[in-house]
Amino acid sequence: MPFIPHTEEDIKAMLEAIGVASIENLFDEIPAALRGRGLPDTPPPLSEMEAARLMRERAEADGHYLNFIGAGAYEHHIPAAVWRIAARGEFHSAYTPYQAEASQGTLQVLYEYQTMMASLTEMDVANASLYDGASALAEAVLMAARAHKSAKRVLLPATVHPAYRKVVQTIVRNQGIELVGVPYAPDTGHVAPEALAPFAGQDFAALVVPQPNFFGVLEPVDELADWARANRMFTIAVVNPLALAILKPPGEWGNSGADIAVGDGQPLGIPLASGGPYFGFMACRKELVRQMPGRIVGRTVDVDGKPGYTLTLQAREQHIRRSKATSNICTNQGLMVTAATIYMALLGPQGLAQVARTCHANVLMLLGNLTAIEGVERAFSGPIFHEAVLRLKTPVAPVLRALQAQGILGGLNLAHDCPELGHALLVCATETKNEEDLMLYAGHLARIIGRRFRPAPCAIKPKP
Amino acid sequence: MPFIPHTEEDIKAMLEAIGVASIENLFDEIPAALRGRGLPDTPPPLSEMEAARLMRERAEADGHYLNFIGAGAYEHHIPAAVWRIAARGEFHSAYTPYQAEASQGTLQVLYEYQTMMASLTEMDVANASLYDGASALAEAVLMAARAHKSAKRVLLPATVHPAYRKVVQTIVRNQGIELVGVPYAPDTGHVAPEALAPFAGQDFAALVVPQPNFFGVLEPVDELADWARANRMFTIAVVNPLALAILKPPGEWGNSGADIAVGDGQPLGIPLASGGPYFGFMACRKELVRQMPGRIVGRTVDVDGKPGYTLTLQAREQHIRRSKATSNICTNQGLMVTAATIYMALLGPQGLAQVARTCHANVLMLLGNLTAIEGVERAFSGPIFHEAVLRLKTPVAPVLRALQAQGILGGLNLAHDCPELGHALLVCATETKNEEDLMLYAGHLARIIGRRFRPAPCAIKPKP
Amino acid sequence: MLIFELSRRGRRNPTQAPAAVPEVSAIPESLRRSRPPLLPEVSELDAVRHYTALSQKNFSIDTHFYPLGSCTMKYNPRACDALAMLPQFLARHPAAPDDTGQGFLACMYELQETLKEVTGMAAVSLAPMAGAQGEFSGVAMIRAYHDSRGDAARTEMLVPDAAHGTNPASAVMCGYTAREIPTDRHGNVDLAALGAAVGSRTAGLMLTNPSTLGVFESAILDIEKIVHGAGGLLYYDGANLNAILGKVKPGDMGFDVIHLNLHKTFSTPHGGGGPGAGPVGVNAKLAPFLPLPLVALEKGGYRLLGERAAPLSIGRLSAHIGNAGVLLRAYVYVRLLGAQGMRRVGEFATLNANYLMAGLKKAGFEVAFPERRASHEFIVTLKRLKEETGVAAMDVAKRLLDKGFHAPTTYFPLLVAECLLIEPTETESKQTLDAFVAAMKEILAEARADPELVKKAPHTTPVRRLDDVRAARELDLVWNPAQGE
Amino acid sequence: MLIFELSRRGRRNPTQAPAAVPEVSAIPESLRRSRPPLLPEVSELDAVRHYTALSQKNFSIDTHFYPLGSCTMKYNPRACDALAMLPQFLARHPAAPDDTGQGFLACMYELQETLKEVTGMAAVSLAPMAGAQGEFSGVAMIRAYHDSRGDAARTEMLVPDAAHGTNPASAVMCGYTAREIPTDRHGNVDLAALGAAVGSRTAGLMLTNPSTLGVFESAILDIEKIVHGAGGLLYYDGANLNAILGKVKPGDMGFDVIHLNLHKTFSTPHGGGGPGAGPVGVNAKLAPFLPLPLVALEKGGYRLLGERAAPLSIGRLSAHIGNAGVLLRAYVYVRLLGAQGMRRVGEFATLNANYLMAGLKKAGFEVAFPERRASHEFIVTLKRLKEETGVAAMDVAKRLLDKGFHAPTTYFPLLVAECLLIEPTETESKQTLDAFVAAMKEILAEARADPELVKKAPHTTPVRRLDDVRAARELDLVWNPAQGE
Ligand SMILES: Cc1ncc(COP(=O)(O)O)c(C=O)c1O
Ligand SMILES: Cc1ncc(COP(=O)(O)O)c(C=O)c1O
Repeated sequence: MPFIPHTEEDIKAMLEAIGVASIENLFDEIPAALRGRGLPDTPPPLSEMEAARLMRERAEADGHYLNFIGAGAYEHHIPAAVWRIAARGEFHSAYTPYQAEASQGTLQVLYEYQTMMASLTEMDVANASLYDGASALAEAVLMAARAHKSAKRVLLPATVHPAYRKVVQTIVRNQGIELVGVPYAPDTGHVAPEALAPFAGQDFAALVVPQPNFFGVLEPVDELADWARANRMFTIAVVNPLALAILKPPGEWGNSGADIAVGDGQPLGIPLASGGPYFGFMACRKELVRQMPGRIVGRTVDVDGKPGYTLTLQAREQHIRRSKATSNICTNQGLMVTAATIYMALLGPQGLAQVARTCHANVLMLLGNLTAIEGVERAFSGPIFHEAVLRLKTPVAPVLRALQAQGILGGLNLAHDCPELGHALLVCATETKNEEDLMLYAGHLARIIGRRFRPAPCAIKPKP
Repeated sequence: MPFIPHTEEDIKAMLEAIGVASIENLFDEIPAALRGRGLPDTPPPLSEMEAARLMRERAEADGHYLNFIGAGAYEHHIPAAVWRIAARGEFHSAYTPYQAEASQGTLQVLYEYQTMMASLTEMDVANASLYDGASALAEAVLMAARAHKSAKRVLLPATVHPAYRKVVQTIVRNQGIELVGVPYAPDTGHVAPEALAPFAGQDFAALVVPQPNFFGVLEPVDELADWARANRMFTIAVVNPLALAILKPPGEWGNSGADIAVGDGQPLGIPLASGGPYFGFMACRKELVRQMPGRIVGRTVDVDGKPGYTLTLQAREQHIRRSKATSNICTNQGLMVTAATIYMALLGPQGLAQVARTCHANVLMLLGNLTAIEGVERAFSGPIFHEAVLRLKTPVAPVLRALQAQGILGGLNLAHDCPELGHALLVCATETKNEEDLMLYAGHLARIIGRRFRPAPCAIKPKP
Repeated sequence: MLIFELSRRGRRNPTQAPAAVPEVSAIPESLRRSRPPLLPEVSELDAVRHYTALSQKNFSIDTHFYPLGSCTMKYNPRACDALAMLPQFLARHPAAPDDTGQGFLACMYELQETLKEVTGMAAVSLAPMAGAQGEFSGVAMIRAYHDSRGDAARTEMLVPDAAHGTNPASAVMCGYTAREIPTDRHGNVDLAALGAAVGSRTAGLMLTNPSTLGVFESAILDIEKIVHGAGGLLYYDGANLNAILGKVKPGDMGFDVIHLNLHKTFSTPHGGGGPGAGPVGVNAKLAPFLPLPLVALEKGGYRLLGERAAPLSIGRLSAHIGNAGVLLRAYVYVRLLGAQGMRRVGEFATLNANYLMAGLKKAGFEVAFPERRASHEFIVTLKRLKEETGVAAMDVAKRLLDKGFHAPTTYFPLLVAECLLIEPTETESKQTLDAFVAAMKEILAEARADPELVKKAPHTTPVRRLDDVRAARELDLVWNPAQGE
Repeated sequence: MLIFELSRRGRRNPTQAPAAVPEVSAIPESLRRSRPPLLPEVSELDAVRHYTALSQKNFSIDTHFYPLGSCTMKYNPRACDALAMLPQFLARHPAAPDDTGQGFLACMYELQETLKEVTGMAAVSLAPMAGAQGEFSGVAMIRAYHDSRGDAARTEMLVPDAAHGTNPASAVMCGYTAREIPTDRHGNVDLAALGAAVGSRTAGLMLTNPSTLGVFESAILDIEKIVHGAGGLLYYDGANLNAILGKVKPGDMGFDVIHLNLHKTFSTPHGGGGPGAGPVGVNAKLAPFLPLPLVALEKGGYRLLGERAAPLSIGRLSAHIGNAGVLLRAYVYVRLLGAQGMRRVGEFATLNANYLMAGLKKAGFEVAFPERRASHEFIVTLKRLKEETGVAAMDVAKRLLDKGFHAPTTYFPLLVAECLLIEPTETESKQTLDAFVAAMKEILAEARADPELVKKAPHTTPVRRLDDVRAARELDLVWNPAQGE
């Protein structure tokens, strides 16, 4: 029996010890009408060998592409050591560390992770992770509303990833929180401080500030954070953690920093894998820690005074506080966080900065190559990290299809999410791309749209 | 510096502690003329990301084939758990268990492995593995010669894998041991007991008996072992360990069993991997244990009387006995043996027998399909396990090339190793093949040689 | 030792980073980071050795019997993992066109179909990323349903007092008031109290069945009538589905909405607390509200459906598709089991629980509901032991760690005093269960002979009993270089 | 607990076996097995838990500093492993045509070329499966060379007394008599004795340089002249190449034949004792004798060469190509390092050894050759400690285990009394070396204050000191169901 170790002899002895004649008898408290209707549409069991063959065929059918899509999930090199260690059975097949003494491995990893995230964001504290970046933002919005007390509205700029905005909407809607949009400047592609003026002095719980924003553009975070504080709102930063190796961390935005920082941890060693599992991170000011949802690990000592780690502040959580908990979230993404912690340890501050800088240099080179093609231009003038919006003269969909036929995923078509931008395409280049890849893309694009392609004169000098 | 953790500060402090000015000074006992000529032809370092890309491209270039080659290395399903556990750092990155107390994991695995191999072969004892099957056979020949004392000749039938015969030749030649061939019966494909008659009563140290033999055919092992014993020779069995799940084990051959059993452990959970690493196993009668080369693990007790495991009988080995050692072999194939032990534990006696039976049924079905094609026939009438020789009417090489173009590796061309067989092809089908695979092969073969293919009427009933 | 304490300034793993590139002149100074983050600077060997050593400080299914009630810690087949991590699956971008993921989407679609079959529901969405998010989605659908009918008066969600804390918390996340329903002395929902509580304000009832008390609500069909009769909907918390997998379908019991914990019943690895996956199933009338995306099979191809195809959906729960890799593992698991294998899960999980309960009874332990069958789990109460010896449930739990067993769930559900909620799962052998009973028996003897030994346990773990109060009072959540060890 | 003791008759993992098939009627009864082998019948969970637990009983590089002299236990990069195990590499059959393995063969060819460059030899064969098999091949080539010239009188192989035991054993495997050459008091080959030993019977000299005494034979050029002058050939045992990788080439020292231990210098995992790989390199005059197969680049394609292309070869050493997977790992390693990285290996291995030697000297330990530089390893002798306290080298080694360090090599080379051969390798940090010195210092103090504590060590390992004598006398090599635990 697959994964059931019982021998005939065992079963007999066990039934005898229980004092029943058959396993069926153990279900005798269940109304007979409900029992054993079978699973007629379920296929018969496969051996591992058969399953392997099936899955390998399916995986091969999915093929392999040269990918220039980013849009919230980024292709990075993951050192082989990361998953070799994270996949060790002792990490992989453990549950939430409820028995701290038997879970010091997981707990210490989480404490180290919290420290790393707090430091990347330069916030005071971090939790042990949430489901993903989008739901972490929703939790941050709820948290800001709880902490703010009076306001039930939150400013959510149009430069926040559209899927994040939808998720926030799904999650906060039923609690009567209103999300108010803020437009972006059509030239720079980021929120213009002027656009906030109409909201000044009003009762909002928070301003959400993405960095980089959905268009890959960098927001004027200092101004935005200062404006929010001046208007008695919390600043919620939504950041790419890898970018923080070189970008100003939320804790240092403006005169007094953001209040809550969230984001998706996927760039830190988590494979793309069609969308998950990833993990959401959340960090905040000390003063807000009791409003923070999710698990938190603390350092303490044992009866001998030896340092050790344990889940703490559980009084905020549902299994203790039930309907009065800060959130219903119970699970974290422990395994992903383990991988991310190992990833950050292997890269270190310099390594992470080199990855970030290489991404940046690569996207500039890509943009140089692509905008050297007639009829391809940048949509926005704002500074970017590793992603940017291009505008074409013709619809994007057929162009992407033609690129795909060449084995290239050329970026995300914005026709659906941002129709106001015209024929717009969001492209990304990470450190995984080399010069030939970037040239290959440009070469195919030029051919497809039937224009001449003049490679940029200097490799990493961007077109203004 | 790749894999070197030293910081500038460390280096300075270390040089100071040693009392030298530079690292270069540490090499001052080496004649200056010899030092630092550089490595001009060595390419510059790659990052892991670059290396991964290079290796992935190379792996993809090698592609993926539907494989019907056996000939000493067999494609089997390897449960995912096998290498997930064997690859754990504690097994993977340990050395030979010289410090027994710090190596009980490896040592107990080896003891369990020895037990499993002794039991599969039904021999008294087994060692902790040798390099591979072919070199294990060479060691067995040397061992028989040492134990026999008087004779320096060994009977090595033509049905032994040709590569094995070559390896034995390479290794025993310089010790003045003569290898004498024994022909096979051209009808059955195995050694006919009559063929041995000329050697009766002569001074040979051993008769080597392969089971199954190179042609996939089963040897009359009872007769051969009894003949050897009657003629004061040791019987050296060369066996496929997986086949032993259903075939008579060497320890039970004839009236008193073989004396030494060797073989390649690859079928027990080791990937094909272009030829290695695999492992050789060796088992023997109790009386011969002190002549057995290679490492051996024994069970003993610690000072508290607790059972534990340790390398034993080291007095036979080179690091103690030096020039008088039973062999120069020092290393075993510990990691492969770890995998094989886990493989055998996962399969169990029934699982292993089912794998073996499925191989057998598949090759019979394959042979049924292939010999249903006009111009394709079995070369031998002897019973087989999972491999057999086919005879075609035309040269094999172009046929195999045409199959390869269809993604099929159709078997091993015997033109080189056994020209006497005409257009002969050695084919194998393991449990990894399903009915469609077998039909696909037959369909393509029929088309290629331009003959009609009538599928066998009953799937697993063999053509006689 | 923390990884930060191993760090030395200037230590590098150049192999892991791209070659150095110039500073990022195209980013204005004011947007750049001025000092590096406090990440460790260690060698690859340091990191591997450190995290390998940490892993060894964990109990886990791969190393220990782990009878953590309500958590279904059973063997996670290695095949599920290996096959979900095939390189092409790992490499695929979530926003890549559907036609680049037909293999992946086929698995998702078939998983959706299997879950429908297994639960007896009309439609399933795989989107929720954990049980609690499944609950949220389910309750949000209930609300969307009532709202769609203009039935705005329903503001209360009924939740038995035995329910998992996520149930009332999820109800509140959806804007409901959670109203508790008491449990009767046999561990069932108190039908009279339920009858009294339902009414026009009732949005629904959230039920776990078998309940977290380890018994099956045998009056489930009565409950169904009461709730539906009052116009409420019935929510099934599927965290305990392992007890009845393949035997009984929530849909047949009359549930309108369910969530499943794939990381429990479908054996995806728990990973030290996650990730999980919490698909939701609904009957036909709630289907339009399912969270997005959904996987559809259209004209021979698989496609992700979004807002346009499902305008009434409660919406999205994650930036992409949810925990895809977890779903893939669950898919392989159901394929390895097949119908008969799934049926056996429920049977043998139940057999193991009842056998273990019988063994512990015989060893002198008091079970909470001795007159009832255990489902896949059951409760031992140590109230009397505590009174007699001062040894509490937590002490017994800690002492089990010394004996090489992970502790059962302690002090949950809250309504049974000094309780241990014990769930052996179907993948453990009789030998292991016998060894557990023997260990519990030893502890009972120790508690009587030498209570301090038990009260001071554990003695053999990497740290001994930790000071939780200090952890919460003197918050130390982030390492600070100044503080040292 | 042995896996056999967990076994229960009838326990199965059906997922791991193909569906049952009928008995094998086509195989005569007399050739079939009549009773099943004694393999364990356990569940997948049992097996995973058992072998996971066993793994945790090992010291390894991934968990401990492992300064095992002559074994070069350095960090095995995970990338080498992961990339050698790409599915296509693992799936390829060894007898598949060369054109199905151009990617694989390109790696083999480039590895061959790099090893030539690194060692300064004219040609390399990757065929040998371990160091000892490399030695065998090398000596066999020496013999083939002399034979090819009709020089049959050369029957002696000279081997320094400090040499690894495989050296004389390999010489004997090739039909030579091994003649020992003594070491002088500085750890060098005694030149006078060597001069006296060479002659027309001399087939060659096998030398490890740096030697197993941890010093470089600085008179290597004199040795070369003496041996070559007598018509002998010079064999280089490359097990210690780590000391001089990228700094000094054996070819430049005048060696005619060498072997390398890729599982040492090229950091392939040691796997609890193997597999290894022992490629051999030769100068031009020995090239025709190289073992098979060789990898050639011809007309833009890679090809394996066999007997027809190399009729004078000493032959084959394995059924296929040798330990291909080990070679692939080594290939990735050299690519990650590049020329400069390999040079640093020698430099930092030497720096670490000399630093550790200085630290231990300062801590009060006596080193065997205090006047010499350490190469990548060095020897501590505890002769005086033994005399003073009764604590032997083995006791110190065992006590190190308690302190979380694997022991150095003990009692090798045999000519230094109570010796520890210590090799830190370049991948360990100064902090680790300092911690090791501190532990050794503690042990020294313990040996003086409480010698029994050290003599009874280890105290914290899964078993304490094992009875080796009993192991050899009452041989128990195979578990027997009757014997129980
Ligand atoms: C009964 C019950 N319901 C709900 C949940 C919540 O599931 P999750 O942790 O996946 O959010 C749990 C998990 O422990 C549970 O046991
Ligand atoms: C100096 C020396 N030579 C030769 C060898 C033999 O190498 P292998 O174990 O790979 O056969 C060793 C291995 O320990 C060694 O240290």
